[in-house]
Amino acid sequence: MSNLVQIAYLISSILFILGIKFLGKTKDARKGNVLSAVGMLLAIVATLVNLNLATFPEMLACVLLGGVIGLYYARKVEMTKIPEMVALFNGFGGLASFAVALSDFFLKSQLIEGLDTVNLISIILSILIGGVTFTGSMVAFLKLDGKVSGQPITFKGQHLINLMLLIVFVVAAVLVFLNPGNPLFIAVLVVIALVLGILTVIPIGGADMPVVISLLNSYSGMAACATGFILNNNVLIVAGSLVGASGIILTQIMCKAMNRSLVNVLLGGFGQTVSGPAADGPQIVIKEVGVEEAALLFDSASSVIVVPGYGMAVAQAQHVIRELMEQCEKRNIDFRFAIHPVAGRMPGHMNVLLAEANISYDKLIEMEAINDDFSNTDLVFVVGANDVVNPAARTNPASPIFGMPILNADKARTVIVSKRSMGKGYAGIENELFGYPNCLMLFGDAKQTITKVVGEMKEMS
Amino acid sequence: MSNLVQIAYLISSILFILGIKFLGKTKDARKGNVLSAVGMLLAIVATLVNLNLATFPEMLACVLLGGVIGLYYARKVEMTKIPEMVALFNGFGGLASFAVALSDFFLKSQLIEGLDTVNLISIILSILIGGVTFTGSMVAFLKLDGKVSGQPITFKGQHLINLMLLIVFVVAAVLVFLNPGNPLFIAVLVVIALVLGILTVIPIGGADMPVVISLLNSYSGMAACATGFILNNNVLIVAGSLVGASGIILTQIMCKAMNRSLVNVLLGGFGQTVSGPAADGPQIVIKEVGVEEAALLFDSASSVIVVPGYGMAVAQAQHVIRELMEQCEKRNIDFRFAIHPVAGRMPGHMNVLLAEANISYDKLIEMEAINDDFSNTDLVFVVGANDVVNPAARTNPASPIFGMPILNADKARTVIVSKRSMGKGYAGIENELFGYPNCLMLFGDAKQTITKVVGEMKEMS
Amino acid sequence: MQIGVLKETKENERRVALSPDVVKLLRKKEFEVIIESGAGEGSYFSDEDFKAAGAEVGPASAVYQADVLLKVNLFSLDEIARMKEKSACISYMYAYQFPQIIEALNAKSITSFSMDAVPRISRAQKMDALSSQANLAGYKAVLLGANHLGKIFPLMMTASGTITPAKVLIFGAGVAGLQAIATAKRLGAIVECTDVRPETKEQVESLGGRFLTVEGAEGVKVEGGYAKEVSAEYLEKQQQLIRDKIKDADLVITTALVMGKKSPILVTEDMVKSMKTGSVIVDMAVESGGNCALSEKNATVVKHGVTIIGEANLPSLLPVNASNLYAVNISTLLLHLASKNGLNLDLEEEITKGVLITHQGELVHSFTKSILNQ
Amino acid sequence: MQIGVLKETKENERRVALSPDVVKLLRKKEFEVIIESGAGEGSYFSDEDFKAAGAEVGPASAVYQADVLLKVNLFSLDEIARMKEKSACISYMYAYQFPQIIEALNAKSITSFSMDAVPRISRAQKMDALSSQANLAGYKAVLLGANHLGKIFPLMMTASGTITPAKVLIFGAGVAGLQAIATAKRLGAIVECTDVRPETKEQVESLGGRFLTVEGAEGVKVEGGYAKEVSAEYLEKQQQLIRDKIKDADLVITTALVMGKKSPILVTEDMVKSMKTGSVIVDMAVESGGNCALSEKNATVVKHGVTIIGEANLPSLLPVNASNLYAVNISTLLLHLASKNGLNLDLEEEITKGVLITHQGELVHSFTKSILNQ
Amino acid sequence: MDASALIILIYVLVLASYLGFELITKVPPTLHTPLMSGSNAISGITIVGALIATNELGYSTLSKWLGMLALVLATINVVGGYAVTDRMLKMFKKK
Amino acid sequence: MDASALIILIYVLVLASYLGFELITKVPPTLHTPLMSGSNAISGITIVGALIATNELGYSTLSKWLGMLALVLATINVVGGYAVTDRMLKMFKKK
Ligand SMILES: NC(=O)c1ccc[n+]([C@@H]2O[C@H](COP(=O)([O-])OP(=O)(O)OC[C@H]3O[C@@H](n4cnc5c(N)ncnc54)[C@H](OP(=O)(O)O)[C@@H]3O)[C@@H](O)[C@H]2O)c1
Ligand SMILES: NC(=O)c1ccc[n+]([C@@H]2O[C@H](COP(=O)([O-])OP(=O)(O)OC[C@H]3O[C@@H](n4cnc5c(N)ncnc54)[C@H](OP(=O)(O)O)[C@@H]3O)[C@@H](O)[C@H]2O)c1
Ligand SMILES: NC(=O)c1ccc[n+]([C@@H]2O[C@H](COP(=O)([O-])OP(=O)(O)OC[C@H]3O[C@@H](n4cnc5c(N)ncnc54)[C@H](O)[C@@H]3O)[C@@H](O)[C@H]2O)c1
Ligand SMILES: NC(=O)c1ccc[n+]([C@@H]2O[C@H](COP(=O)([O-])OP(=O)(O)OC[C@H]3O[C@@H](n4cnc5c(N)ncnc54)[C@H](O)[C@@H]3O)[C@@H](O)[C@H]2O)c1
Repeated sequence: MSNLVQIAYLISSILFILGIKFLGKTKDARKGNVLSAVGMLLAIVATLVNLNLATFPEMLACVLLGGVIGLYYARKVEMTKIPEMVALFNGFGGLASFAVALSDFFLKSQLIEGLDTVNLISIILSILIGGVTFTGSMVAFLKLDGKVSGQPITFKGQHLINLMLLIVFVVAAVLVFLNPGNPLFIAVLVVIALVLGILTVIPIGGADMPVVISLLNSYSGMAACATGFILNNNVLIVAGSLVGASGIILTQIMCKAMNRSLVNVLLGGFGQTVSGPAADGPQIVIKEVGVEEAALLFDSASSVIVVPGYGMAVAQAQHVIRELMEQCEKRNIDFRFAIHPVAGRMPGHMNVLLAEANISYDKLIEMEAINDDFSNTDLVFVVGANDVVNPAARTNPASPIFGMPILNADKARTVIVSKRSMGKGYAGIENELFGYPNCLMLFGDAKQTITKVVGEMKEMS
Repeated sequence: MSNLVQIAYLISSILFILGIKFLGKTKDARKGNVLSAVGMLLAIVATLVNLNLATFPEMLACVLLGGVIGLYYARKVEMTKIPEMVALFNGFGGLASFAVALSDFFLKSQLIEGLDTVNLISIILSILIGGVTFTGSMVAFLKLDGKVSGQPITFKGQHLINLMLLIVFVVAAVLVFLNPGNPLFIAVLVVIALVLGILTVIPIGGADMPVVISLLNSYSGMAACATGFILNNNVLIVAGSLVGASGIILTQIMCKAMNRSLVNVLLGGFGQTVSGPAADGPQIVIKEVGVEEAALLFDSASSVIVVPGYGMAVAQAQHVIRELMEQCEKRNIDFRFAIHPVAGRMPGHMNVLLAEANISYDKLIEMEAINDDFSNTDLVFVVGANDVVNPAARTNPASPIFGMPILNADKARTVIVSKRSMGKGYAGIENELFGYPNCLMLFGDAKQTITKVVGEMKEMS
Repeated sequence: MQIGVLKETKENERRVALSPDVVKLLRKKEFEVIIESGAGEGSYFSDEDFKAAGAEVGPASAVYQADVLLKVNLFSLDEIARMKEKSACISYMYAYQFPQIIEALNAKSITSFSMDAVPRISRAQKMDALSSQANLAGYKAVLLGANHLGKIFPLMMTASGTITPAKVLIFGAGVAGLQAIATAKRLGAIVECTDVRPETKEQVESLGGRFLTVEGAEGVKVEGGYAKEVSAEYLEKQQQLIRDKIKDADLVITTALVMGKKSPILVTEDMVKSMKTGSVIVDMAVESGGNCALSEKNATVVKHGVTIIGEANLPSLLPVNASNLYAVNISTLLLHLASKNGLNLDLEEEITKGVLITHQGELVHSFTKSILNQ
Repeated sequence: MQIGVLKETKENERRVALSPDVVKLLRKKEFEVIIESGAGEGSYFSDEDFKAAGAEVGPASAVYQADVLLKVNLFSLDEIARMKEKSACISYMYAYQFPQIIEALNAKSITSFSMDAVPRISRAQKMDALSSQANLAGYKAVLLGANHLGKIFPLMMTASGTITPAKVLIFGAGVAGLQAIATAKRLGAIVECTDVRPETKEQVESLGGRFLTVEGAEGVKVEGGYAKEVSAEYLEKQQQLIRDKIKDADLVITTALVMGKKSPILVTEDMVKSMKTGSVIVDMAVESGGNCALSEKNATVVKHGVTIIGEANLPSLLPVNASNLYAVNISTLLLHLASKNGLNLDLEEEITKGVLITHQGELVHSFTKSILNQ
Repeated sequence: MDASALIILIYVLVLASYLGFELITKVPPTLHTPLMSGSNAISGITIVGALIATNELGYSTLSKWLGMLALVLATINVVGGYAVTDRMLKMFKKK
Repeated sequence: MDASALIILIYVLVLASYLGFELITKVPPTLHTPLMSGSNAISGITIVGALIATNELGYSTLSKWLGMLALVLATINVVGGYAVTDRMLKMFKKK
């Protein structure tokens, strides 16, 4: 390889590193993606420079074909289907590594010098990881897409079968070593890798899929890394191991955010969505939000209305809400409170508490005065309020609060609701606001969670 | 080099990385130091394995000599002299790299294959960086040790001279390239490198020395790295570049903590200590503390007494002090308030404010009841109080507050005082408590600085 | 439809049933309003204010010609005598206590609505005068008590010594009790509260008060938010708890009501004796018999060194706020019951059913009937 | 040395010069204490309490035999007539207002000390009864005012409408003014304050109040913490500012004193007329002439619809705290002046020089002399 | 490959992996999906391997066909991955 | 040294430097001194170079003398550096 190519590889490795670094920061994420794309282009061009141009037509055809397909799907896919798309692309990446490994195997096994130990180990690893990545990603894709039930599919002896397959794989791998010429053993490896991918993903439930995809993503990085060892190529190793390692960490972070352990996720059978529909009433499907994301939502809002309720009083969260206000005002975010006339348990309950927290009177707006402003508001933060923002009061004549005027929190662009659980309010009825598409639940004691949100915001600035 | 040695080098590289990582965390710092020491030992042993044992006696002698000297000084030095010691050791490290480079130069220039470009460049860099590190560190050592005035020494045309020396260095370096056999040019390089080290450090003032040492430390890493290129040795490169890069970042962090820019420090002439003695009254020499360190002091205390004063009222810091209390109580730190009867500007001023912040009455202790407890208290936090903790009331019959009973804040193990400046209190007199050895000043508006301290504490947990 | 507002005749009553702001609102809905001259004086609303708002101001005789008469307090027999046949009236009534008034109303076939009977459902919150007035009363009780107390509420550490905070003990965490907690707490007192309903614990604590739990708090029936019946055993235990706590209290405020019944005696003479000289009791239940054995209605007495305040009409001491809120309550109810063309009753509707006492010469209110038939 | 405490004779005075706690302290220092029977009643200290603390309790005649007599209020001519020759006495005196008292004291060669003359230096803070009593008065003024006001202080958003917060306007940010700010603020009012001394701005804001600055606030002389002299131009501008602000105020509290002078009139009759009906003024300067033109000493009057409270002795309405603090103040001064063997005066010492009015038949207090010689 | 070359590759592997670990700590959850998608695109670097595998003259060999398959798939991964990540991040900006 | 070997060394250099940057962010100021001292000890890795330089048979050459000088100095740096860092950190624990 020419030195220039090597230097180009070095530069693209650096670009990948910077790309990943930036992707982890809200502000720079897009720049990060561009950087790593430039790194990729550089790596491709450098590779081409070194290659025999005679095969250029085929390569061009392949690249064009792949490029068009990739671009088409990337453009067309609905935003909600992005996880599926990532799974699909990831599977293709895994399959590509798998194919390169096989290709190299067949090529080298025909050459005189043959395959050395490092080559063989790398090829076998590449087949295993690439194969698992491929079929695993496909199953994940089908589950997410709804083509296959999102429910975990479990059966007895599942783990035993996986273990046995692995043992067979190892035996076949040893046989390949001893007899590299025999394609049968390679075929066994191929089949087992593909089957393992399927078996490891089917027992995992729909809600856990993002974690699985992240893990498979990490695998595809490792597969690329193994390919790098096959081809003795640094940029593959750097990029592959970067993705491999960051993917594993990311997987763990995601598990933690879901309060699950990785083992727990992988062993499967737990993946039901969190949701607290009562036995009566309609099924409300909710979206949860974490404190970090909540902090980001505040950070990016330009207007915020807080709707305090009895839960704020119970949690004694008024002081920390004042801190939240200070953080927002530091960012020039318009910050007000919408006081429902019967919020809390006594007339003026919210007033007493907010005054105690030294929140100036002119931030507190009566219901009538603020109700029209909700639709122009980026973010409504409902703190321990329930009945006073329950749309049932407008729509459901059967509900005990029908006819009570409520705060139009649901009209805002985004609503975050801080409460401990799906527990009901004073009136004892379900609140369908919690299931609205623009509503995110921030579960936990209001004081504790908001303290964390404020902490995150302080770090951001 | 045998593969085993290479693997040993790889492992010691990893140990260095982990060592540096752990050194950055309060809890693990000591473990980190041990890890990196083990890495060093491994690297030395691996190197020895590969070497010709015939020279073992000389090597043993050298190592023993160096080891004894190093250990002796490390044991003997007073804790207050550690910065000097680090500077000294660092200079030795630089000189070692410098010597290795020269040695290699003379060795290779006698060999048939001679010096290739990479070798030569590495050697020249090693001489430059190693030389600067050596003499620079020596000057820093002398300044810190008081053997040479700590004051910045500046003269006209300083920067011009440095520039010219650099140009001469480059010219000489080119000449070395053209005529590697001529030791004259090498001699020129050596001299210039050593002189440059002196010239760059003398204009820097005593207070900035820690920054300079950190920078020189980074240089010595780079010198080791250059040596690695000379010897084609990975562990030198990894360790050297780790130290080089982390040293630079550390230098910048330190500059930021001092509110200085690196350029500002290096150009010199600014290095006076901060202190705010008024024109009248005795010179009070104070020690400042930063928010991070203040947070660490809270974190490690087991009992804290807050002494609020009028400044707390002015800053409206009562709410954030309650947060501080929450942080401390989470750590099981005993946390109380000592209320001086005339703190503030009206009877009960502090009571009103602390009640507003919802601090329960039983945390507030009267002066008489708490005054004996100060001597058993780890940390007293004086927030915007001044006269009520002024020891002059006990000792100085001429002072207008003489005879007023005061809070014995000065009796505590450590005192942190939060105020904006060295401004006086109601009585208009100096407070010599601020100059006591156990007293640290945390300057800035009380609300703002305490908010930051609380932020730091939240991050720690 | 013409709405008439009479001047209150009860002694010390400073409220009025409508405020100028609310008159404006009613005028916008095309109701006619006539106010008795001087009716707003006690609340600092002048006749001019009312005129400016669009009301007619006239003598009582003119007001009696209105289709519906509004008052705060119950209409007296004299007043009923001056009312038109088949007209309507709204006020507090506590009808189960006054059978002769019901008879008088029925004799004239007057349709009467009682403000104290508004059902406590979410929809009716804006008409709930009990809540709006109790809220003000809770605030006022603390101020009155604090004013009679020989010490200050907050803790104060001063050069001349430390003043310990006052201890306030509150019975009943209903609307008035909660507001009393909030107000006493604001002023810096240490506040403790007890109630028979266990869910009030959280509410008390949400306001920074300490809740005193009666061990084994079973045997309390709660219905529609009201405490209904309390077992003898419970009362016994409660008494013990109170006995322990009341000795240290500086200010005691009692708000315990049981709807339709005489209020329970929570503070006995013995307990009063055990209290510190100079301490104060505000008995907010004095109207319905009192929670303190020694309290006297509409009088402040000192017994065993303890000042006992039996002010029966606390909201009237905050006439501006009280009238403003009452006016909103009564007008909201009125708008629910009537259009500009006259009453428009749906006898099956929950609120109407709740507030309607007499109609077409008959007592129709079931709760009142049930009490009177006992 | 025997200390005697007389029962206060001034009307409505409920304080007493010593408290049982302080008696205990004096007994520990081997002073003898005799208290007139019933002296502590107004502050809820019984004779038994005093006896338990180690005091003797006896009739007035016995008390007059003591070496030093303590009181809160100035000794009257009658009382002086009953005092021993060459004995000593401590109380509030405002001696420059009462030359005939000085003569009477001198006639009997009584050594007298005035509590209102304690210098305001750090060392003397524990003897500073002006501060300790003003502090209580500031709290009480707000409570009195709030109690007379027809509305509540805090903002409240309720189902029956929003109650806007009360506006409180305070004149003078001395000790009383600051405590009034704190108390009104606690209760939820919007508080504004004005003072001639510019440094009070920061102090007012430190308590959450808004400071009203008089533009061009020069021409104010401040001496030893007291406002001394205010230029006519300044007063003019201040008047204008007040005129603008007072129209919206619900409660006005005036505390502006100028030492040794009649208090400045800050609220004129015109201004009172411009105020809202039902609003309240508490004139805390009424004793020294009043800050409000219409206030009457020791009376609550309603003028132009505004309630004007002229309570001259606010601390006495908080007798428990007031007596406790005053007792600390007076005993600390006494301990400064005397040992158990008798008075022990260092006539050059700052505090002694500050408080000593008459001594050995002569008026020795320079400030009093300077005023009387004018 | 000789062992010393392997060791140096392992150096690179170790350093890059550690760097990967260090880089992804405290990423806010909102960025999980784009980060996943973006790093997924990077893992398409295997395209370099695919190019090399395809670079064999003549059409017949199995390994060449496999290489071409790999090339198509890797290109989809790379192009699609970057494009979809960018779309996602664009959406973020607007918010 | 040939260029491709150099490039691989540069790979190592770049990755290690970046790692160094990443590792030292947000170190609390109390740890500045020990961290400085600890990494100073690591920079004594030049001892490996000194050992190699000393490993020449015979006593006469300049380069050997230089190597020995380097070895003494580097050993001081290493031994002294680690020891003093440890002392410092021990003190921290106690606090
Ligand atoms: N204002 C009055 O005068 C008055 C008087 C009586 C009744 N009411 C009635 O009370 C209701 C008031 O409505 P609202 O929206 O204020 O309250 P709400 O409907 O009672 O809801 C309060 C919510 O707060 C949550 N919560 C409780 N503790 C919490 C904590 N520590 N942290 C976070 N969340 C917590 C609860 O959910 P989780 O359990 O899931 O956390 C609950 O759903 C109305 O129905 C009104 O009619 C009002
Ligand atoms: N309690 C009473 O009744 C009463 C009445 C009148 C007078 N006094 C007198 O007032 C004094 C009270 O003593 P004290 O210790 O409470 O107060 P102090 O001695 O007046 O000192 C207050 C300190 O707070 C600092 N400060 C001001 N604003 C600040 C801010 N925003 N953040 C941080 N610090 C701030 C000031 O220093 P910087 O400017 O450097 O920040 C000042 O030194 C005594 O001398 C007492 O005699 C008391
Ligand atoms: N949903 C609504 O619209 C609405 C509106 C207003 C009030 N409410 C609720 O109605 C309830 C009653 O409010 P209220 O203020 O009219 O109550 P109330 O005036 O009838 O009684 C006052 C309090 O005294 C308590 N009490 C009774 N007997 C007692 C005893 N022996 N010892 C101690 N305490 C005793 C009661 O439990 C009650 O809390 C409250 O919970 C209130 O929140 C609901
Ligand atoms: N250092 C100490 O020991 C100590 C002790 C107590 C008080 N002080 C200080 O003494 C000062 C006086 O306190 P005080 O309460 O006895 O004062 P005061 O009772 O004499 O006067 C009350 C306030 O009225 C203000 N005032 C006077 N004329 C005015 C006018 N025309 N308009 C508006 N305001 C006017 C004064 O400035 C003062 O703030 C305060 O600053 C207090 O902090 C100091």
